[in-house]
Order: sequence, then structure tokens, then C-alpha cells
Amino acid sequence: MIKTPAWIQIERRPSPSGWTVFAISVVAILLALIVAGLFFQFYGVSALRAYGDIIKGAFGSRLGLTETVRRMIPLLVIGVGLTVAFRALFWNIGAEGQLLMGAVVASGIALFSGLPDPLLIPAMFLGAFAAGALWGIGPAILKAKLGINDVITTLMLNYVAIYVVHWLILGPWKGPTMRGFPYTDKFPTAAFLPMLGGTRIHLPTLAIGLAGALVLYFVVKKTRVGFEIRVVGENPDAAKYAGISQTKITVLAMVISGGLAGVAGVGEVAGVHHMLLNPSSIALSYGYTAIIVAWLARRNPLAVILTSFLFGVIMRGGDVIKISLGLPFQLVNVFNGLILFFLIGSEVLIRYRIRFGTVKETS
Amino acid sequence: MNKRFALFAALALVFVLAGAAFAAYEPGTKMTVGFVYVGPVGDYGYSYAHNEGRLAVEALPWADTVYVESVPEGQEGPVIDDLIATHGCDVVITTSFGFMDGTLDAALRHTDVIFGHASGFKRAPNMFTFMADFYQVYYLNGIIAGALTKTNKVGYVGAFPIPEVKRHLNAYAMGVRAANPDAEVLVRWIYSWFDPGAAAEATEALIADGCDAFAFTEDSPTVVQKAAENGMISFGHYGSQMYTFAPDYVVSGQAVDWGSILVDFLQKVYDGEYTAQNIANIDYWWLMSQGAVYPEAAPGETINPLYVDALKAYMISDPVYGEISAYDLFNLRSSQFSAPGVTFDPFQGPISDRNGNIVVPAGMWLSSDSLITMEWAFENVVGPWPGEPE
Amino acid sequence: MSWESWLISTISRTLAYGTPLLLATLGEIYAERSGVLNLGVEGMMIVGALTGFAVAGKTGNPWLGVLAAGVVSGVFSLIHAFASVTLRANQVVSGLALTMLGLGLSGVIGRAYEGRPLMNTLDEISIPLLEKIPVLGPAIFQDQSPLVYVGIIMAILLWFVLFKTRIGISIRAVGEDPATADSLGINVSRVRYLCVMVGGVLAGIAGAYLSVAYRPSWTDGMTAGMGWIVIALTIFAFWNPISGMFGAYFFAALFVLSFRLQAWLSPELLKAMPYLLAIVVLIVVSRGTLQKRMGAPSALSLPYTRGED
Amino acid sequence: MASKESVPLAVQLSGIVKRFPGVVANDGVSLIVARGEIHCLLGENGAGKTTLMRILYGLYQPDDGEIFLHGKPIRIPSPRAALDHRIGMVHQHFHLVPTLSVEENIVLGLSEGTGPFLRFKKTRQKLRRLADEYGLDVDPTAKIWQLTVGQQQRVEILKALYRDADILIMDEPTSVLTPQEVDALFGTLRTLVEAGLTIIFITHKLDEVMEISNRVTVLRKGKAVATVNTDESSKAELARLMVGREVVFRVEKKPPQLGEKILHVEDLHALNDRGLPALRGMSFDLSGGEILGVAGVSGNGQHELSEVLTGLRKATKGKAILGAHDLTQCSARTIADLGVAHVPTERIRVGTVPSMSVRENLILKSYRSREFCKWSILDERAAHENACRAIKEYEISAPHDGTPVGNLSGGNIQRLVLARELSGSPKFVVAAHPTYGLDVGATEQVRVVLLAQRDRGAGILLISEDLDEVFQISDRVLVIYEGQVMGIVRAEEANLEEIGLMMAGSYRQAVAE
Repeated sequence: MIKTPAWIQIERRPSPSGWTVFAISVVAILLALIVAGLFFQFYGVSALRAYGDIIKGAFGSRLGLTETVRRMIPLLVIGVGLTVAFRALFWNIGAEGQLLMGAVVASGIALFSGLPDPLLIPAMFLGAFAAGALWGIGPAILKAKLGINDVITTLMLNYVAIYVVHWLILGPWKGPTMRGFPYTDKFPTAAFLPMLGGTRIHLPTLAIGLAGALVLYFVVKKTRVGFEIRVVGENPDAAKYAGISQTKITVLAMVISGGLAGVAGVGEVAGVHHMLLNPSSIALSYGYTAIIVAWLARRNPLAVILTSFLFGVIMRGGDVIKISLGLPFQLVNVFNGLILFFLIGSEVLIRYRIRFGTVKETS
Repeated sequence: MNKRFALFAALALVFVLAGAAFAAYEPGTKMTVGFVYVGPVGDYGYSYAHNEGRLAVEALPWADTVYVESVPEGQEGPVIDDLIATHGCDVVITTSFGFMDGTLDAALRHTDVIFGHASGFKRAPNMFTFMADFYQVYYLNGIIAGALTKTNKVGYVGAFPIPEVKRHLNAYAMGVRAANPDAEVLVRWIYSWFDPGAAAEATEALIADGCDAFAFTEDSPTVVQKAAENGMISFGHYGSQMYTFAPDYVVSGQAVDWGSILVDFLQKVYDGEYTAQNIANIDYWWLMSQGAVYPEAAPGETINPLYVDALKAYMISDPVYGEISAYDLFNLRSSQFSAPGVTFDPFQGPISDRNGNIVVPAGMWLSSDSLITMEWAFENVVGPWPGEPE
Repeated sequence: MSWESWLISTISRTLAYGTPLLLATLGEIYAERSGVLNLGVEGMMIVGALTGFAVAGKTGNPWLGVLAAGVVSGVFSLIHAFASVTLRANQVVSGLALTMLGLGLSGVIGRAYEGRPLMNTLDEISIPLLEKIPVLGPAIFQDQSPLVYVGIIMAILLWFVLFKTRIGISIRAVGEDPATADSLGINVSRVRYLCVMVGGVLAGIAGAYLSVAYRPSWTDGMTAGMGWIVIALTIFAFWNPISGMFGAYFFAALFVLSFRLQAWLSPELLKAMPYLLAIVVLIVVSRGTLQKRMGAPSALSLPYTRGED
Repeated sequence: MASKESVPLAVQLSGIVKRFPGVVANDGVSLIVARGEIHCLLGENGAGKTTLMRILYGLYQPDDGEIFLHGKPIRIPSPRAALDHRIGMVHQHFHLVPTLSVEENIVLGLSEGTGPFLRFKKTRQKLRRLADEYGLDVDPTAKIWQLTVGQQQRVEILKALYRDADILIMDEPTSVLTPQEVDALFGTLRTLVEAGLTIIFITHKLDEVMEISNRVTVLRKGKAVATVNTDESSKAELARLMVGREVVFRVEKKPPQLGEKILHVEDLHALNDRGLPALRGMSFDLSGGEILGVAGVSGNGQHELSEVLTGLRKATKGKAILGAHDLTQCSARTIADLGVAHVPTERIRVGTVPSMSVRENLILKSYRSREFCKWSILDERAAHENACRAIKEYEISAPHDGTPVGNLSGGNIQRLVLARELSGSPKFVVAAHPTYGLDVGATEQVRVVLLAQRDRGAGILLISEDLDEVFQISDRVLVIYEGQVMGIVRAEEANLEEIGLMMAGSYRQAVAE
């Protein structure tokens, strides 16, 4: 029996169909865009002009399209991993830190490992995956064994990671060739990620992201482990009943999620900067935005390709209107915040039917 | 779906062609200059000062400007491409050290466009570098600080312990020494170009250690405000903006006129002297004598009038000039720095660092290479100094 | 300068820097005590900072700025309350959204206020008589912002309300066991709305402290991550306002000392300390009686629906 | 005492009807409670006692019927209203906030007109007075979590008294108490009645009824069967009234073909979720081709027994030997792999994943087997075929095998669970409340299926609170009381009255030679 205030009446919707979810999400995003449009108008810029510029800037040229894709890469890689964590009922808010730790280890390998050139990039990816996974396993174990809130631990570790990077670039790893500036040296060119023909799309990371989406979709839907992850996420009691170890599944999910966030870190340091630098220049809130991406994809790894592209467009759009209309860059945050809130609202529409009007007790 | 893809393809083609059709700048014609800033132009410091320079360019009858602010390091490449594609920029100026490689890459990509990069050291046939350096101004500020300190301790809040800041700090410390051989310069680092909370507490830490005059490198007026709250003097970083926050306590400060460099350079481009083929060796290293930097408290005021009397009353015994007031020494050094043939440099040997190593032998000046890689600390500097040579 | 005056200044600065942490932490303690996790502190603080600066500038009265900051952030926090209490949405996502929205809106709207000095700032005061006490007088009662004392008084007051009044018992009951509270006629939604709003108001005042008292000016992003330290502090304080006060001052002392002991201690380590300590505290109180005595409110971040389980 | 003329009425419920989806919990129940008496509500689990009292306490609204208080008709929309009418209730699961102190819990939700501030001094005075008057001594500043269960119950009673309750409903108050605590409680209740309170006491324990009550109303399957004066009745009569004798279903049952002994349980001990002993030295054997029914009032260890035998709960002592394995040392997964099927008590919350499809739920236990999983990849076709087979065989009514289980009816979900659990020809089946909440047709089908498994040769442990069911399909009946085996009897030889008394803990079977 559910009773709520007089003006709003909520009842559970048993199991919404995929189409309902999709339609409601699209409507939510459209509503967010309309509200953001009002904000443009309020700011003295025609919303139509702004959206026109965004679309033109994101799709209207080779540069625009490739930039959109480049922006999408970290969101895709992280978001795909997050769907798995979220599926296992683990709230990983720590992708930002896991990305940074991945970046740290990749930089360490690139600069100091002395590995032969062909091995360098594979080693960086593997090392970064391991680093991100390790940064994520801690909170997973703390949650599974001691019941400690995953949101708080992962969030706190983001800041610890930030200071680790600060310490490295100001201290032991400060590059002798950087004239005292807080950067590491440039990576050897063998550690630069190959780009997609003349663009800034760092190919291996994109490939890992796309492959990750496909593989994880397959894993979640079709494999034994995926079945276990889904059972744990949908009904932990049933998982226990079926003899599935929740600890094992939580840790596994965080290995995947943290590891992929670490891989995204390789993309940033080896694909964009070619050095380790200020953490705020490496991460750019990708870890937080990816939460929206995974949330919007309703924890479906394949759908992350779509949603990360959408947010690639939004980030790219932010760059574009900054240049074409001179609008402040903080608008991207307003966009993200609005979209999130409308998604939250839509989530309620998906889980419940809402009726307005009379109080009626349902039982 | 196919139709839509075709449309994308068509649009993409149009833009590629538009890019290909983009022609090199024709001297004597209207020129569009794009600026890429690392911070917001509304801040009080670095990007604000660069934006003032842009406004000077904008005032030229034959130049239009566009700018993009708050571009994170590493993202400058696509922003430059966008500026060129959207606004057809003939010249692109980037202003952060972290933009160096991205700008160089862009220069290699857009061989018809002229690039300028502030604070870096990499150049190309179509990319020059420029810098307006404050070290002489800090030396002048140091003379005032040394003269006005009652506690013989002056403070410096530094952003990062990097050669640029160390150079300024040492120059400041030498100015202090020139006016007051007993005074020390205490330093605190905040490890950020912008962090008001950290700047505030670093200032307070220096006050607790007894400092009563402050210079700093941070892009907010925090140090100025904190000093004024305690009735202490300070030197504005990037000039008059900071002054408004404590008009009674800002004695002088460091002002820069990026516009002087940019107008000089762009005029030569307009005249056809500099092209996208011949600027690989152009490095503007402009100081006071070129008018790129100068001490300033408020617009048009080199020294806050409230402090002129005190400076005139403070007598220094200079090894060369004998008894001389701080005010006169300030003006003397200022004119020496500003004259076309500079006759004095702060980093004039013999100089020892605080560990007793001779860093500039007698009769020598430091080369600009040594200036931009400076790691040592001057004798009267007190405090942590990461990266200090033994 | 003497060792004594160094100590005085360190304590005095600890109070000054700890005050915004304290105010916002008190608010978050109330929200979490009622069972609502609000990760939007950073957003609410920055909205308060801008409002405080703008209103103080416009009216010439800094107190009006502080007041307006409280009101506006309080209203702003209602977005989170609506999402998490009425819509029973995920509180993590909603809180993150609030932070993003707050940072974005303040950044966009605040551009008009960048670079302007504030003519009428909230001036520091000294407390007569008390300031004459040796060492403690000048350390605590001399030249402090009045909001420092507001913070201390609020900590005591909110502790009293939480543990010694009917309202406080209702709040704690709602955060521990909303079903029981509901069965005894307590309106769970109303209590949660109220507590989230208390959180918003206090975060707003904390933001205004930064922009009209601590460093009178407006700059984009001027809260610089304080909101996240507040999340850590709330745990570190075991959800207790008085511990929150000591916690806020302890974290502030770490920050202040990171500049005073710079020659000896790694600033990165000191800055990472609050976050590491929060995790350590969580581990310590995760087991046994400590969990009941000092652990998180049992219903934290769980939406309440009458009649479910 | 019993004459209605001399004693004024406290509560009168007439024709109360309360329906829940698929169940009529109260079917026209009438109840008369006189002022100043201890009135027991006696009945098996699911008889509707608690529902009826929740209606009186305002937690549920009746679908039909009337409530009279002291002769006047009233409506009780909420617990708050019940308290305003001076009706208090002590729930089986206490409504206390563990981290608050005793006095804080007591004043929680009260508005005593003294403004927002608390006068704990006054509260303490009143508490002291109540404590002295009724012998309810608790430290008012202690935190609830620091108290024993008995003390917590005292706080609940104090909470009601503090609110001036004069009608006190106690829902199975002794189920969580030690014998000593029970004695103390009964003392308190007598004092309360002497002071003029009326007490309604929900229980299923005959001894308690005999010891404490003035009158007793027996509920069975949602109906009030009888109200008798306790001193004019006997345990035997009450047991018969409570258990009933009508046999509703007829199921064809062949004589058992006993196979060899498959399960040997010896001295099994385990704790419940609260950390109190739930199983206290159970021993029994089970053979193939046999159904062993476990009869008992709920909360006597049945749930824990089923969990220990399926690896979901740790045993603290003893063993359960199945073939070469001791089940107490095995994980849930190992036990399932040994061919042990488990039809859990809470089939939706525990036995299925409602958001996942029928097909997937049907392989919830066997997804790792070679049949459904090759090279770590699930074989969808095999799962689909399996689902089609199960849907057909067990007549699961689902649109298709991709339908989420949450969209199915209760009966279909149970058929699905049975289909899954019985699919691998299990050696040993633990079936807990397999027909609870099902309609007649579904119930019958489930029983037929269980009997078929028996005839195939499986050993079945059937846990049920429906005695009819236990007797109809079991071959032997084990009576459980407080985690102990009170006796094991052959179903056809059983005497219902005797069983009822064993369930109530009054008798214990003599040890056979």
C-alpha cells in the first residue's frame, strides 16, 4: 500500500518495456533541452541559433565529427565499465580517480619502463587497467565485507588520486625537459597512441571502448558470469539462494569498471597530452559525466555507445558555442545538470505510474 | 538513414573544401586574430592581462579579434582548428605554456596561418614566441618592500616552484637586499595558479612569521585583500585590477602590456615583413626597455602617492651611488631598465645563492637561457624551495 | 615573531578557514540524519557565494547578502528534496546533478560580477573583555568574522536541537527507522524536506561567508572543492554537530598548517588527509557497537515508501 | 467475569472483512473484548489474528465491518488515531529506533504542549511512576540497542502506557522471550489488568492461553471459530478448535515405496537472524520415496531448518549427512549440485528474480550445468527448450518464455519455482510452504507434483503451517517446537489433538524402544 500527498499518486509499474524506457528517456532529454533553451534566451542568445551551431559544430564538418568522437571516447570507455558496476549494485563514483591512477601507471611505464617500443603501448594499457582496477577493488571489498558505503569511499579516493598525481608531477616525476613546469617529460613517440588517419581520435582507446561495449553486452546478456552479475544486481537474496557469491561478483564488476576507467586514462595521457600533467587537465570530469552516460543507457553497455556519443555532442557543443557565440563554458554544466534532473524524473515515470488528483488507497 | 549519411558526407566535403580554399594572409588587408586563453578573461590575472592585449589589437583599424577562454591544456588543438575554420583566423595567439606542443602541431598543420605562443620556447617558420617578463619590475618592487618593511621580513606567495616564479622571486629578493641588507624574503607555495583559499592562508602564514609586505604570483586579489586586512602593504600582480581591492595598501605592482608586443608583431605582418615562412627565429623577450612591462600601482600611477614620502625619507647607502633615498633609487633603476641601452641588470655578478654557490661570477650578466631555467635561491630568501640545487 | 603569536595566528586562521566547512557540514549532518544523502553541497555553496556577493553588492548590506544566500540555496536544495523525497529518486545522481547545476548556473550568471570589489564587506569584530584573555583571547575573540561565532553557536544549537528536542528526536528517528517514525504519526517527508533545506540554507551561508567575509569578491569556482570536504567531514564527525565543529577545525588546521609547515611536510599528503581519514573512520565504525553508537543513519540514502517491507 | 451485563465492553469488532490480493485475511470476524480482561486471540499462522489487530490499531483499513469502542462506533484511520483512542499495540517486531534512548523512543512523535523543548525531567518522573506502578524497570537513558529483547518489550509497553493506553494489544509477545522473561511479562500483564487495563493477547501457544487469559477467541482461516471462557475450556478443546478437522482436498496417494535412507540429521543447532538459538538439537532421518512433513507453529525453527539444509545458514553444531557429504559444511552451490532442490518460503523475494525472464529464472540454479552453459556462454536455445518444456509440463501460464517473472501470478511463479527445482530429478527436496497463498487449483497441482516426486524416489521435507496439507501428503509428520523435534508420527496414525498439543509444546513423544 502506497500513500502519498493528495496531489500526486504513485503506483509501481511492474516491468516496463524497452520501448517505454527509450521513449521516456528521449522525452526527458528533449524537455531538458527545452529548459536549457529558455536559459539561452534568458542569456540573450537565440536558442535556435545555439542549437543550430551545436549541431553544425558537432556534425557539420570532419573536424566537428572527429572532435565529437574524441570527446566521446573517455565517456564511452568509462561508461561501458560503469554499466557493469551499476548492474552489480555498486555505485562507482570513483571513475575519475581510477582514470587518474590509470594515467599515472601508463605514464610510469611510458617514461621509465624501458620496454621495447612495440611492447610499450600494450603494457601501458594492461598496467593502467590493473591500476584502475586496484583503485576500484578497495571500495568493493570494503562494501562486500564490511558493508561500507560505496559512494563515499569511491568519491573520497578520487581526491586521493588527484593528490597522488600532484605529488608526482611536482616531485619525483617532474620532467627535466619541462623547464621546471609541473609536467612529466614527454612520452617517447613509441608511447603515443596511433590516431585515426589525420584526426585526433586515438584509435586503440576508441576500439577498446567499442569492443568493450560489444563484449560486455555479450557477457552480460549471454554468459554465465553476466547471468550472475544480473542476478546479484536484480535480487541479491535470490543470488544467495542460487549460490552466487556477492563478494566475488562485486569485486569482478569493479575490476571491469575500474580497469576500464584506467584504460580511459591511457587515452588521455597517451592519446591527447603525451605526458602526465595537472589532474584537472587530464580528467575534465569525465568520471562524473560518465555516470550520466551509464545512467542514461539504463546500464546497457551497447546503449552507452549512443549515450556517450550524445554527451560527446554536448561537450563538443560547449566548445562550439564558446567559440561561435562567445557563450560561457559553464553552460555545459548547466546542460548536464538539467539532463540529469529530467532523467531522474523520467526514472520515476519508468518505475511508477503517476496519477494526479484524488487520494486513493491502493493495496 | 542513408539519406542522412549522405547529407553528413556532403557537409563534411563542403567544409574540407572550404579549408583547402583557405588562402594565406595577403599583407595590407584586413586581418583576423584569434586568441586562446587558459583561464577566464574575467579573472584578475594572467588571462585578463592577455585580454587587455587583445583589446589593443582590436583597436587597430585593420585587425579583428576573436577569443576563446578557459581552454584546458591539451584541448588547444581542436580549438585552434575551430577558430580557423569558423572565423578564418590569419593569426592565432596562444598564451599558456601548456599550449606549446598543441600550438606547434597546429602550426605544422596550418602552414598558411601565423601562430604566436607566449612563454614557450618552440618555434616554426610560421610560429613565433613572445614573453613579457617581470623580473626587473619585481626588483623595483623589492626596493620598495625593503624600504617600507618594519619587521625586516617581506613575504612572497608563489604559485608553483618553477623557474619563472623563482626568477621573479630572486629579483624581488635582490631589490629588497638593495634597499635593506637586513631584510629577508619569506616564501610560501600554493601549488596552483588560482586558489584563493590557499593564497589567503599562505599570506596569513607569512604574516604569522612576521612579514609585513607582500608580493605574489596568483590570479586573484586574495593576497592584496589579506594584507590590507592586516594593515600591510602589497604589490599588485597584473596591475590596476588588484588595486581596486585595497587602494590604500597597494604600493606598486607589476603591469604588463602584451599589446605592445602584439601590435609590433602584427604591424610587421601587415607590412609584409613577417610571413608564415620567416618567423622561426622571432622570439620577443620584452622587458621594461620595450615598454612591455612596468611597475604600476593604479592606472597612471607608478607608486601609490600615500607612500611616496616614506620612500623619500628612507635612505639607502648604495655601493655606487652612496646615500640615496629609496624613492630615488627606484626611479634611477627604473630609468636604467627603461633606457634603450640597458645599463643595469638585477642578475649582475657576483651573485651567490643561499647555499653559498657562486651562480653569477663578477662582471657577468645572466643569459636569457639561464634566466628561464633558474632554480637557485638568492641569499636572503627563506623558506621551502623545491628543486633547489645543492 | 614569538612562538605564542604564531600559535595565536594559527588558531585564529583555523577558525576563519574552518567556518565555511563547519556551516556546510552542520547542514549536511542534518540532511543525512534525516536519511537524505546530499552530494550537492558544492553546488549549493557556490550558489550561496554568488547570491551573497551579488546581494551584498547591490544593497550595500553584507548581512542581507548572507541572508539572501541562505534563502536562495535553501530553495535551490529543494530540487534535491523533491527528487529524493517526493520522487524517491536515486540520491547520488540527484546530488551530483545539483552540484553540476549549481556550478554551471553560478558560472554563467556570475560573469557579470567577476573582477568587482565588494564595497561593504562583512567586517571582523572583536569581543570585548573576552579578547583580553591571554592567548585564547586574541586567538579566538579578536578580529574574527561574526559568522565564525554564528558557526560555533549554530553547532551548539543544532547539537541541542538534534539531541535534546522533540524535533531532533523526530529527525533521528526518520533517518534511522522511517517506518517506526511514520507509525507514530511523524510526517517523514516533511522532516526530510526540512532537513534538506537546513542543509541548503547553511551551505548557502557558508558560500556567502567566502564571498562577503573571508575573501570578499566573486570568482567562478571559488568554493574550490570545499563541498566535497564537507561530505568527508560529515562522516568524520559521526553525524554529530559538536564533533562536526571539531572536525571542521581539525581539517581547517591541516589546511592552514600545510602552509605553515611547508618546509617539513608534503602539502599533497596534508591535503589528501581529510579524504583518507574519512575512509579510515568508515572502516572503524563499520563493526559492532561502534556502528550503532556512531555509524551512519540506517536509512541514509534510502527513499521511504509507507507499507513497503 | 464472563457475564456481559456486569462487565462493560471495551472493544467490539463486528463483521470485519479484510482482503489482500489473492487472500481473504479476515472473513467477517466478530470479536467482543470486555473491559479489564486478558483476551487471547488464538490461531495458527495465517489465521488472521495479526491482521485483525492491525485493523484495530489503524494500520489497515477494513474492507467491511464496524469497530465499537466502549460501545460507540469509531473509525481508526491511523495508529495516531488509535493512540488518541487510548489503544496501544506492542508489535512482534518492535517499533523502536535502536539508536535512540529509551526516553527518546517514548516521547517520539508526542506533542505534549511544552513547545519544541523536551522536559526529560517530567518524562522521567512519569516513567518512574509507571515503572513503580507496574514493575517495568528500564534505564531511561539507555540506548535501545543496548537492551535485551525483554527490556525492549518493556519499553514498548511503557510507550503505550505513557500514551495513556487503556487497551493494550500484544502481538505474540512471548515468541522472542526467554522463559524467565515470559514469567516477568505475565506478572506485568496481571498488574496492568488489575489497574484496569484491557489486554488483547495474540498467541498460538496453548499453555500461554491457559495461563494468562480470561477468555479466548479462536481464529481459523480468517474466521472466528469460537469464543470461550478459558477456565471452562481445555487445551485439548482449544487445540482441536485451532487446528480444525475439515479436509478440504483429496489427493490420490499411493502407498510409499521407501528407498534407502538419504538424509541423516543429527543434533542440529543454528541461530536465527537475531542471533538467538533457533534449532536446538534436531535429529531425524529421511528416506527416498518418502515425504516427511514438518508440522509446527511458525517461528519454531522451520525456516532456519530449511536454510541450514540448503546451505543458506550456518549450523552452529551437529550434522546433516546426505550421501557422502555433510550439508552443514557445504556451500549453497555445492548442495544444489548434490541434487538438493529448495522451494523457498518467500518464492518471489528469494526464489526468483522478478525482473528477469521466465526462461532465465528457470535456469537460476542450473545455468552452470553443461546443458545450459558451454565454454562459459549460456545456451539460449537449450534454455528456451527447457522453458517450453517446463511451461508445458507445469502448465505455467505465461505469454512467452521472455516474460519477466514479476508479471506472473503467484500460482504461476510457484509452478515455475517447482518446475525449476524439480527438473533435475533431485534426490532430496526441501519444500517450504509450497502452497501458501495459492488458490485451490494451484494448491492441488503443487501437491500432485510433490507426490509424483516422492513416487519417483525423492525424499521430501515438507514444511507447512497448513496441517491439512501436512497430513494429506506426508508419510510421516515431524512436530517441531522451539527448534526441537517433539515427535515423529506416521501420518495415518496421527491424532490431531495430540499433534496440536505437541505443536504447542505441551507434550513430547515418548522415546520408542
